[in-house]
Amino acid sequence: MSDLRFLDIAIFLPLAGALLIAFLPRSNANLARWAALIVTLATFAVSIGVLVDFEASLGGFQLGSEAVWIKDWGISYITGVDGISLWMVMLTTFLMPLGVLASWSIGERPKAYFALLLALETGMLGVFSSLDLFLFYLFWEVTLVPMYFLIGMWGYGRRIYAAMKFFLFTLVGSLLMLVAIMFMYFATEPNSFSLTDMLATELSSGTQRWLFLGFFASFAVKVPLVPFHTWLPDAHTEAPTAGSVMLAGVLLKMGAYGLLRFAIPLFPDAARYFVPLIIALATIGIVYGAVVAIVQKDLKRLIAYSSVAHLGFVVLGMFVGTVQGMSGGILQMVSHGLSTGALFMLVGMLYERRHTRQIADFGGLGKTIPIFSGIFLFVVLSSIGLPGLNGFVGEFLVLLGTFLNYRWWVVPAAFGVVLAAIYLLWAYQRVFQGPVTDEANARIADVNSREVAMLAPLLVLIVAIGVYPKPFLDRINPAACRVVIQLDPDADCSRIEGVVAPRAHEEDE
Amino acid sequence: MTLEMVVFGVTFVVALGSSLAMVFARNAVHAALFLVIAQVALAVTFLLQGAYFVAALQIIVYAGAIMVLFLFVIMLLGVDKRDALIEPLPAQRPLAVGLGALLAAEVIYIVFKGIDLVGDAGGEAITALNRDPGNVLAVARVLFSRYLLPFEATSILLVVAVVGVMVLTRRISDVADLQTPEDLPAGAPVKEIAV
Amino acid sequence: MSEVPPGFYLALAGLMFTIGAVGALVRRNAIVIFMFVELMLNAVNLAFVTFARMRGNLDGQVLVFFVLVVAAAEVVVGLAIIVSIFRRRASADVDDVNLLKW
Amino acid sequence: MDLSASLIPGPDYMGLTATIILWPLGTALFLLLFGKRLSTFKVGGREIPWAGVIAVLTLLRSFVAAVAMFVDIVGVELAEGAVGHGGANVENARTFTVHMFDWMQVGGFAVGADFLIDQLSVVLALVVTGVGTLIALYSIGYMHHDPRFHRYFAYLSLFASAMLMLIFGDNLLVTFVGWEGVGLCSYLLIGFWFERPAAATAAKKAFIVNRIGDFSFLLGMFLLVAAVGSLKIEDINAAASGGQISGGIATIAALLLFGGAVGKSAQIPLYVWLPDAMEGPTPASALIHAATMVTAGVYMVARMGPVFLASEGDLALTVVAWVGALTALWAALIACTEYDIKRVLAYSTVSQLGYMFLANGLGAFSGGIFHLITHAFFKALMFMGAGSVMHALANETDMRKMGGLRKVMPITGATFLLGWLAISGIVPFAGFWSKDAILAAAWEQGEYALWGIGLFTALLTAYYMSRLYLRVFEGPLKHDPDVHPHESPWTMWVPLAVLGGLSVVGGAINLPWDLRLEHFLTPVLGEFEVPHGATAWILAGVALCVAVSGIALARFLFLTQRGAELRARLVTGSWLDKLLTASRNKFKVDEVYEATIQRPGHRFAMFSAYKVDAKGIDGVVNGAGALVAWLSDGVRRLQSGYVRNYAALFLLGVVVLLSALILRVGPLG
Repeated sequence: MSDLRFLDIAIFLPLAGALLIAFLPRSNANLARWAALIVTLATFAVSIGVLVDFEASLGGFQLGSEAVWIKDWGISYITGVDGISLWMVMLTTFLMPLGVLASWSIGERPKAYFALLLALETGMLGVFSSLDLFLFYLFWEVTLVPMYFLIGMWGYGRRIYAAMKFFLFTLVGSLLMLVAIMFMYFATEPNSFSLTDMLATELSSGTQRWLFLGFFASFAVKVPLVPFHTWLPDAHTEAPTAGSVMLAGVLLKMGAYGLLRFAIPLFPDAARYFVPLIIALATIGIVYGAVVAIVQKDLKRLIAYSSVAHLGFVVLGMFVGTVQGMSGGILQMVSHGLSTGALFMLVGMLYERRHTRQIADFGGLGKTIPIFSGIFLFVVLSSIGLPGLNGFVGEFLVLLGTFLNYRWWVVPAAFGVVLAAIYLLWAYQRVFQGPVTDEANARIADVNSREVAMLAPLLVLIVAIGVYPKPFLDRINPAACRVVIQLDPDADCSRIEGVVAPRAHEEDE
Repeated sequence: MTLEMVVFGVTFVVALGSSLAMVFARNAVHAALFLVIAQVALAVTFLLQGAYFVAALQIIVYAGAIMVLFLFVIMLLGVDKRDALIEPLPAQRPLAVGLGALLAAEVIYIVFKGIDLVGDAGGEAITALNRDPGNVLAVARVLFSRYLLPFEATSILLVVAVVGVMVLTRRISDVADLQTPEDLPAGAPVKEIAV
Repeated sequence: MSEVPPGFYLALAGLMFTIGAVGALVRRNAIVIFMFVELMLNAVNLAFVTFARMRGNLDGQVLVFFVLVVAAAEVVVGLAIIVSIFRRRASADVDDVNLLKW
Repeated sequence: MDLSASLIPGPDYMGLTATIILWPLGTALFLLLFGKRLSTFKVGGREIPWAGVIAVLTLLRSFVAAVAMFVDIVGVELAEGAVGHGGANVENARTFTVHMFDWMQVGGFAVGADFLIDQLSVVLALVVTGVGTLIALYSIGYMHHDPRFHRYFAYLSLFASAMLMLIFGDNLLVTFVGWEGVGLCSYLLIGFWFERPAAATAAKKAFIVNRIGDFSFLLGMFLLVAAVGSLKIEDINAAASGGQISGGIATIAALLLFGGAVGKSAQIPLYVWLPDAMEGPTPASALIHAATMVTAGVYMVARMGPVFLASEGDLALTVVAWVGALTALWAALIACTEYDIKRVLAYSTVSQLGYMFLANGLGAFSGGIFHLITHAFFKALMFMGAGSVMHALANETDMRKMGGLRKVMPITGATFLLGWLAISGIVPFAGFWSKDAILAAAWEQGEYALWGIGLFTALLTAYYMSRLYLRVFEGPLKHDPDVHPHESPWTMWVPLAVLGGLSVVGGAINLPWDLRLEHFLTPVLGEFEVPHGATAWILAGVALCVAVSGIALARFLFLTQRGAELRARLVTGSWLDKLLTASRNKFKVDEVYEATIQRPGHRFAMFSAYKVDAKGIDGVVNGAGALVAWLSDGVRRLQSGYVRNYAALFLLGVVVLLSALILRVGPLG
């Protein structure tokens, strides 16, 4: 264990980088690009330090620091990671350099762009490592602002509409959460925002339910759960590539992460009470997102709806009360970040070449750009959960975990896997297969080395998680188990509790 | 029925009458003159209440200086013809009159119901001050001691007002002489001067 | 000294203030509107003087002094604005200046 | 790796398994990444691309490794004397588990990347690698001119790897990896010529229909985890035969697993993808859609036999048997009128798979596997023969434009003849033995209805296969005048010859001797009752007679003058004509699916996307915005631009404030 506070360095390094970029000369756009790339790579390197220092065997949070910030108001700077947030942090730092690479061709105000991107990274890392609710809320809102500008200034088409929608949706949700946080603050004796202090606060179950709904409003919008999802297709579609990647890869996970880090532990009774509702919403999301994705005409929109479906799996796994579901859900977050991130990058590359995202404008690309289409197919397969690739492990564990406690819900949820094949393969067919009908499609270039450089790490990880998820699961499991026990004190992580076990029978009644 | 009562009564009628006459005067010059009458009437009420210095100011500054300024501007702009009495804004007049009536009723109500809250020291205290050290000196003492800072602030206000007026009334041609398109380097934007 | 109750003076001030307000609303000539504003300020001055008498100190009279200064500054600036507008539009009608809306 | 059970020092099973499974995978990867840069070399004046050679050698290497494994297991069997006693001694089953690494481990649920080596998996590995090698060799000639040659062989190698993973899977999850993996390769190979919309659509259809089956498979796995707590096949089977799984749950689990098999092995109602899959290259069809992948369902059902047997009142097995029998009949009916030679073979495959499921449903698992093996031989042979014909006739597949080709393509014709006789069930060709075993098992169990269906299907099989063979290879020479049919190169006919030989003698593996297939597989699959004595001979005779009559009927109809006249006299609108038309339209199953599932589904999706989402949810969201905008629109009218209006409002505010003051303070004084 090293003495360096890797985690805190990782959180604030991008912010420092953003300031640095702000002071770079405006005339040289390349400087800003390289600075952003170097800073994000350095952050990734620092986060590797976090990963190395992380002791899988230790319970609870580690590697963080604690300092009083505003004493009179009970606000502290408390950070730390457990097996869940560790991977979220890693995912963020990993995707960020790729996002910078994907933005290499941003021509308009590159300085501001990259500074905002880096500020976004600090916000995201802060969200995943804060253990003080004030700090958490601060970082939570910090992510909102850069994203708003990234969509609103560097987006496409209806970017203003999309940015406003994104902003308002999330803000409405998070204001409700703020109210709940404030309530918690005053309910905690002595008044404190620290998660540990708040966890010690006893609340009546009626109060818990209201507060849970306050948190849930914020997180459900962010995840997003149907029917709070309609900001997502617009935001994803209009955002610049890196924005879409970050949005799908990390920002959505903040919602799911918030649910399991705050909503469940703080209000376990309420969480239990709302489990049927949330499972229903998640399952509806899986099927609904997939069904809607089938008929989308815009590639990015299609992927956005696939995110709705995939995040449905994540939330489903978190609330079924089995460690399989929980771990699977968390792994699915990582997987989804990788495969959907890759998909958005690929669509971004297509857009750079053809300046369109309409599926109908393509066709027969498999012949003109074989390598690109091969990579695309590979990522599509990962997204539809082909065993051996990353998507399968998470989905399988989520569905298994669901089945163990709620056997009927698994039927529509598992059918989502079939639907995923339908919408993605149909889209693949329309874009890459068939004859080349448009002259413009015949002339486009295959992937270049920069694009290969940014896709290769993703592809390697997609296979790695699919084939050997053990390093991930070994770190996730203990943390997941703790959350499961918070949700259901009777749960036993070492047992498979199933339909033949008597306990589950009672629950099914 | 003392003399003071009588004087007040006359002043009351003159002040209100000339104010009302202002409202109905179609000529701006007439309105200005009615305002002068009202101000003089007010000066009388000041005198009645022992505010001699203020009464003098009222006559000199208001009725004298400010009203002359008004008349000067009226003449300068040549708007001393009769104003049209048509009201283009619907509901403006009834609204104004209605609200005015309400306001008057409320003020009268408050005055007569709430006068006791203030407490009446009677005119004796002022009379005593006017006798010793005298009204002007007493006012000056208060003004230059307790109200020194606001007093100095008013000087700033006046300076700013003077500068503002100069900026506002400067003619466009004065500026245009300084900055013509020909003098500027090619491609530089011609600065719009708002007047 | 005085037999006239202060309420009468205040009532006079209130009525004059009201007339000034109504006049400012119904007239369209900017200069006349300014006159009504002056009238309202004068009414307030009367109230100040009356309050000074009621309270038996000179603070009210000093405030009249300040009102006077403000009125002077306001008139000067206001009239300058009117002159500027008149130069542009050849009109002192406030209803002609209505572009700043919606 | 567990070798403790072995009495004699065995070979390195870990290494062998890795060789068998991972080498093809590595080859696939290599060919995908670098295949394009590989050059060609010349043998006998023919260009031979290295990509093909590498793939063939890899598969050959896997085959050799499988042989080594097989030899070792046979050695163990012989040393233990486990054979020759009816194999009833299940404890003597020689099984080895190769543990590669832990795959998923969450809470009490753990699966490893484990591979199970036993009699069944080794036998099937032999078939897959053996037939695979031959087909790869054949493909060198067949795919010679394709610009994506290297990709084809990459997919082929990938397929072999996935299929072997499926076979060797020690737990259902590893099997599932292979299961979906072969589905992927099937997708890639059907859509190999993806420029053709039909090929792309067929590929997608295959994948999605398979996914529906996999959905069922997944649910079955979940149920088994919940019931047994493990996905290890041995544990599940032990629990099932030990009675730890209740009959009801076993039934549901078995049927869910069977649902997966129905998708993969193209049984009613999910068979529709297989005929379309013929859009792929013919050798791929031979390997994937005839010999190996489609039989995965048969293998899986046999492998999970104890679960099916544990079913309450044999419900699961009955369903399997009937689905199999009906599929056999249904597909045979369609095959009788199909003109596309590849599609005839496809429907024939569906039909033969039905037979295998019939065997499984009768509990005659090793009978099903036996038929699987012989079918792999002769069906692969016939597919490649058809490919050879297409190769010769510029990709013509309509049998109406063919005839008498044996004269110009003697080797193809002769080998096809062997396959034809084998599938028709003529003594002593391979198909006779395996089909007879299944029918005999049905009879012995008193399932006379199933036996009858099977027998009738045998008649149809003999008929439509003869129709195919006779129309294509016999009679007068007939083809488009611009093509010049020729015999295929040696890379193509050598595999044909080998498989032809196997089609002749393949039945021998189950001839009554000590190491016969059934006995060899008994430790894994158990045994089943077949008739003995005279009954056996009579049943075999009946089956043979039926086959001969089918052939005779076809010969009469298609090779004789009177037959042709008879066909010409078929009255439009007669019941026979109606039946034939219905059959020719494939009984409109695709159309029914489209009308009942696809189109309503699409409408539902459109409704969700453009009504619920765009109008409903977004309507509420935008409506909230619109409401605010509407209110603002009203309120902004106050901002009239008239100063006097503002002043009036100002005054209003003063009045209101004063009123509030008065009301608040109350009556003053």
